[in-house]
Amino acid sequence: MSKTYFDETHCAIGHPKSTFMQWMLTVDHKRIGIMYAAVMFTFFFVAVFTALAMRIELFSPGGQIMDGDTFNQAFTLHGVIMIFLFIIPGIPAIFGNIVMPLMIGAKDVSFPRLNWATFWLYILGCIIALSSLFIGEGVADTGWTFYAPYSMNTDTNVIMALVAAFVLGFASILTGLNFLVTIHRLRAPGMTFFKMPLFVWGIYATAWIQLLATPVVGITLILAILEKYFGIGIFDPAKGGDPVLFQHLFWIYSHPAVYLMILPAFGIMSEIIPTFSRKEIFGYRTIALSSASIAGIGYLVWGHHLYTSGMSDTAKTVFSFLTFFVAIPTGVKFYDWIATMYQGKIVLSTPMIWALGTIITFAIGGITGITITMIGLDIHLQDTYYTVAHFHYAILGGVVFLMFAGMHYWFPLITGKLYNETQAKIAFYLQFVGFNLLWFPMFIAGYYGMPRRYFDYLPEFQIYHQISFFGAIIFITGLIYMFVVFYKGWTKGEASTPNPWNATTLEWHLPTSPPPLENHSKVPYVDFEPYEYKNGEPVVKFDYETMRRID
Amino acid sequence: MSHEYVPEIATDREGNEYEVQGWQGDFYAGKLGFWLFMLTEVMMFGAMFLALAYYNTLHPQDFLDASASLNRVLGGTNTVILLISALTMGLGFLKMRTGDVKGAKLMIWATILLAIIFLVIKGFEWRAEYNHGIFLLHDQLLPESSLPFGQKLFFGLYFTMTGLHGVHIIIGIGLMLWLLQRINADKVTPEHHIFHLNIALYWDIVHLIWVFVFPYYYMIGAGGATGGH
Amino acid sequence: MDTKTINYQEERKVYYKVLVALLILTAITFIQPHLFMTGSTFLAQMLIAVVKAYLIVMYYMHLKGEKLIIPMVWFAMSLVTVFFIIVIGIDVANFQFGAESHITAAAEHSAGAVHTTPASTHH
Amino acid sequence: MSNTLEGFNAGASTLSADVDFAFWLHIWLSLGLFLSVVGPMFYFAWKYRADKVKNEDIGTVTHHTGLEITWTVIPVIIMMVFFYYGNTTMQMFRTMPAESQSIVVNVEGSKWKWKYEYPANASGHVHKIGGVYDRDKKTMGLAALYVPVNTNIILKMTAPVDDVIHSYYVPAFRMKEDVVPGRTTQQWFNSSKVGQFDVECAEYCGTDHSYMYSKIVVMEKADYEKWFESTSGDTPKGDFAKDGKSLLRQHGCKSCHAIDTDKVLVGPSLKTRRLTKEQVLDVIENGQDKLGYAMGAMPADMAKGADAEEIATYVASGMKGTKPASFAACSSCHGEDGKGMNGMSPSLISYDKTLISNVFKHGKQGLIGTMPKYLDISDEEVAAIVKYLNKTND
Ligand code: HEA
Ligand code: HEA
Ligand code: HEC
Ligand code: CUA
Ligand SMILES: [Cu+2]
Repeated sequence: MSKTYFDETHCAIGHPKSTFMQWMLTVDHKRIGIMYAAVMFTFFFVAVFTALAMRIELFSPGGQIMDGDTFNQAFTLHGVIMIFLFIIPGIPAIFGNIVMPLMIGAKDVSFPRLNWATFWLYILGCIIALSSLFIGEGVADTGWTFYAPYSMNTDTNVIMALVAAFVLGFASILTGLNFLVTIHRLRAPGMTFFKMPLFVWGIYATAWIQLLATPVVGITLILAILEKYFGIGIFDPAKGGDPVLFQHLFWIYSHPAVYLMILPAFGIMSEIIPTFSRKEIFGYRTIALSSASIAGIGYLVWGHHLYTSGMSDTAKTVFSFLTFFVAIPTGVKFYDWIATMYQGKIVLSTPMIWALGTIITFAIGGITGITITMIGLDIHLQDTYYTVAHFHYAILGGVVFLMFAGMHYWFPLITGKLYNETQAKIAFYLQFVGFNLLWFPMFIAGYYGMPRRYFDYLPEFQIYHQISFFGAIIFITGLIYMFVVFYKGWTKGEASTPNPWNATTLEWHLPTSPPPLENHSKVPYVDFEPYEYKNGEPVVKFDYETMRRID
Repeated sequence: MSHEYVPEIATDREGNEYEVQGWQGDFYAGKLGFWLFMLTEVMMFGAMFLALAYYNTLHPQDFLDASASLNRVLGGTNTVILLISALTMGLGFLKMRTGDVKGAKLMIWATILLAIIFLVIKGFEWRAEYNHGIFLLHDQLLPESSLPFGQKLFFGLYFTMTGLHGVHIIIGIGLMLWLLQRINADKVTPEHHIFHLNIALYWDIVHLIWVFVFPYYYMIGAGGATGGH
Repeated sequence: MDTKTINYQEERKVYYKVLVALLILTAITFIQPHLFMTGSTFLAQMLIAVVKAYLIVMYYMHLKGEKLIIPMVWFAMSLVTVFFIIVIGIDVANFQFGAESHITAAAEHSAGAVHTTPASTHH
Repeated sequence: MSNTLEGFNAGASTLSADVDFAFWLHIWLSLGLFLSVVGPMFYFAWKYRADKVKNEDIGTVTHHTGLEITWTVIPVIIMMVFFYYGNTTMQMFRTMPAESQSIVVNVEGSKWKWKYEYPANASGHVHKIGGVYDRDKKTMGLAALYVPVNTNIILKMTAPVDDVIHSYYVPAFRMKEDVVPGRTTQQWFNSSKVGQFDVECAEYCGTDHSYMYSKIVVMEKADYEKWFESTSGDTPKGDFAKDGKSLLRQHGCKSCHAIDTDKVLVGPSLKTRRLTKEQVLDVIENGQDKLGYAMGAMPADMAKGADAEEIATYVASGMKGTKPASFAACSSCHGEDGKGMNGMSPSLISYDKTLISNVFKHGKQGLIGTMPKYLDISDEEVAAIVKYLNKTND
């Protein structure tokens, strides 16, 4: 068998002999992607652990295992890690790196060394974030939103968290920049924008958000740091500063950031649905353009987080009106996916059931997002568990679930092995049931007036929190089991062929599995649509030596 | 790392051949990438201007008063200095492209010199303000001083934005020194000048930011507004 | 940018022309408050700045003729503009309960200034 | 007096019924949208499952302009309905009543307490009350916002400039607005019901954020007047009885017993079995295990003292008063208890006699359906209905 990217690599500096240094210095997009995955997944478990600790604490009213301040630090740590370390960089950094260049037939991204440097910048950010745990008064207790003036007043180590978020933001900007240039420059000859796979569209739209929204939060965090050290006054009411301005600046980034999370996830969905329906996707162009319009409109709706902040009523109306228009392109995507299944041949493999499960959970997440963008209702539901349930349905039930779908889908490509289907499905059902049990009761608690970030609560809410706790246990069991299945697959699984799913896009047209160092043996010429099926078989076939079409 | 660009050819079914763009030595990618980076600068300073305009809307008169008290002569001088430095930078790049490496280096040195003068003048300005009791964490800008809110915010942002602009200038000087070193090492040549191009672009965006910072801080109160404080 | 086709003299001329234009504009910046649009110095100053920025971007930064980059720049610019319209034009312009709020309280020295109506800005 | 979520129910303020209406309207319409996605999904996944479809039968449709327009336009219309309701409810919250016809109370939120300052009364005395929630006794004590029933109350809220943001949240009134240092924000309400309602802080503010409770006590106008005109610093004392329903929730009965339906949860539904007050009291205090419910027995000591009494009375009354016969016609649309059926029709809870007889006379054209006229209904019958509605109004 020929050599794969596990056997050899290019390095940023020199030609190190040791395998370890080869990984540390690698500029190969696939290896960098895997390293991101490894790191993110480690942090991820830190955040899961804090989440579990919170759920135990909330099992019944009164203090259980921690005091109020620790709880405040716990949800901040949970939020910061989940958002800044895990889910925002998540799909772009992992799958964007690993499969996006393969999908467009490129040898690597446009700036491989920048990619390498970005990875280490990301690590630096993570280190700063984690070291705030041990330095000074401990990790910040502001919530992941860092609202002024609380973040200016608290004694905890907010500065470290802000610096970390800034550094991570920079890593995110550079990733986006790299991908934008890659997509513009390195598409295989013949591949026009409307011949790109939809995942690439998702990454493209995302990259624009990373590039143009992240600097705003970057400078906001810098201003907050300057405020704290030099008293420039802009968030300090004692000097005439307005705390609401901070919220504007923060959400100008952080709302687009939620689309930054979901758009590449939708991209994964758009890959999986046609592949396992053995049918060309319905409405390719509308899906592609809806990604772009979600990104575009997404810039203009941040104010729906400020409905009760004291913002002017006119602005509330405007933001509410605009926000509804995000739901339209999202809905169009959903209907297009369902229409793709019509008259297809639906293979319920693990990636497909993850995708279909996500259609259910994200629809709930999205629709409850619509609830809270009706201003009158948000006045009641803002900062309650209704909101918390909304975004866990959207993030966990949308982005993370689709990330798992992607992990199952591209697992054979990345590792060259197959996992056990039955076991993987069991893991799915555990997580799906656990997830709904975990978060659905929170909608009810929120509607009855359970505020978020509460360490203690009124006894009426106990029942919801307890159901939720058991849901969390089931969920995390399924989660761990899923990783066990992956681990077993990677170490002991059957070898996979280059195209185990009968998929059509270019990343499945590689000479070996896992792919060799510089991807396709030659760059293909692309004169076909991304999802061409005929009678359930991919239309396009390549001779993997010369990469010429042989169908 | 050895990644010399090996031209690749993609072949379609009919056997027509198409040249493939590799990432190695992709001049246009370098330029595009840097432009995208500059867009992030636009967003950053855009956000700061947003904060500025926010308080300007709340305290229009205070802003005029505060602006009137800034030293327009020094600010204007600095504007002209940056203008000229943009020219020297541009000419340097032009010389590089036409093969006049020595002239290019000279122009870069000139730019560095102008940048330093800019910083020195800025330093004088800040010092004078300090002596007037206007400085971060100092006298008039403390919460307990009676300076109106609008003025406090104006000066707070003034020091922030001119300060960050100054940081950009310092970074620019560093980059130019690095560029000189690369030229000396023959890494940047008339044939391979993407690095030079990007630093020239960087210097232009630094200038561009000043083009807006200057009138917003120094000039808006220049009209008949009643004097400072 | 193709190295072979450049005409040193031609391009240098452009640089100098733009420099002169920028210097003139800077001079105008200084005399404007006494000369024209004295009612809205702010607006006049910003207009001049935009013209200067245009010259710099188009000529010094060679944006002219970049088919791909120009729309990208436009996109970023219009985003910033939209942020301004929403935050300044829609939110702060309708600042609620400003009369009672601490941060908009009129300090003694600037008494007389209208603090809550942005319409009276800049003159 | 323990602190608990007193009466999360429509009708507590004049605005909450509208919010609930908007909410349920939204939920039902959204359920339709949800099913329009998930329904076909399940159907297709079953109908076109791999082992049933021959490769030749796989369809090739990739576009259908008509369909695509449909699923763009219909959601747009629905979104605009949502926008309309969201926005009008917001306008109601945000359109402050004239100060001359309201009581304006200044509210200050600081770490971690609420303080209220009333306008000066006739003798120039200014009531300033409020304070910290007592965590050990689990009580607000008497520190509350006292207001008269059926009166507009405007809250002018602020926080000290060196403090942080809080948020004044009253779940029963469905209202909330941040309290921002340096700014003054306002909200208003008008409660149609005498009772006590919880206030929570809904913007994260540090260590004791989850103990930053307060209470709104709505009193009869006369009681309020008497207290307001007094010059003592005392807060009004009185019996602001808690109602059975919230006690049921508070003591955890609802986790085992259905109350509004006939469902059997862990134990029997309290709605179907009619017991006397004494019997219920006995069960509550001593527990019971004779009916053979598989899921467990009824534990002893679920509630004590006054609370137990109150619960027993409430349960024994079947959770409501007697229903007038004439209400049968109404309940087909407005639900058994007149609270509206999840947005299908409005809740009647806050309607008084004049309003109801007016609607009977003229009927009403609603968004979803029409309320018919009932011309031959007698005044007594109307009175009985109103009485019944107010009974269920808890
Ligand atoms: C991946 C992340 C993600 C995504 C995709 C979304 C998507 C949306 N979100 Fe969410 N949101 C968050 C993450 C996310 N959100 C987070 C983290 C917070 C809280 C932050 C904090 O305070 O800590 C938040 C908070 C939040 C708020 C503020 C709540 C508050 O604090 O008061 C609001 C209010 O409008 C909102 C609205 C929406 C809307 C309208 C969408 C829309 O994009 C949803 C569109 C999707 C659908 C509508 C479903 C699919 C479509 C169909 C099934 C078709 C048919 C349906 C229709 C046409 C309606 N979100
Ligand atoms: C990505 C986002 C994300 C995810 C996945 C989760 C997952 C979970 N969250 Fe999180 N949560 C937030 C983001 C997230 N949360 C944010 C932003 C807040 C607000 C914080 C604030 O108020 O400031 C919050 C707040 C929050 C609260 C409210 C605290 C409060 O307001 O008082 C609670 C309470 O129980 C909670 C619980 C949980 C639980 C039990 C899970 C469980 O589902 C955890 C189990 C974890 C998983 C199922 C993830 C599995 C994923 C992997 C294993 C990744 C694999 C990785 C690679 C391949 C690289 N979360
Ligand atoms: C742990 C679950 C649980 C809780 C909590 C609970 N109950 Fe029960 N309850 C039961 C069960 C089980 C029965 C049936 C007992 C039997 O078999 O006789 C029951 C029976 C009853 C009965 C008698 C019904 C009958 O028809 O004989 C009443 C009345 C009652 N409960 C009221 C209450 C009240 C009031 C509360 C709260 C203060 C409450 N319950 C809390 C489980 C519970
Ligand atoms: Cu005060 Cu939370
Ligand atoms: Cu949002």
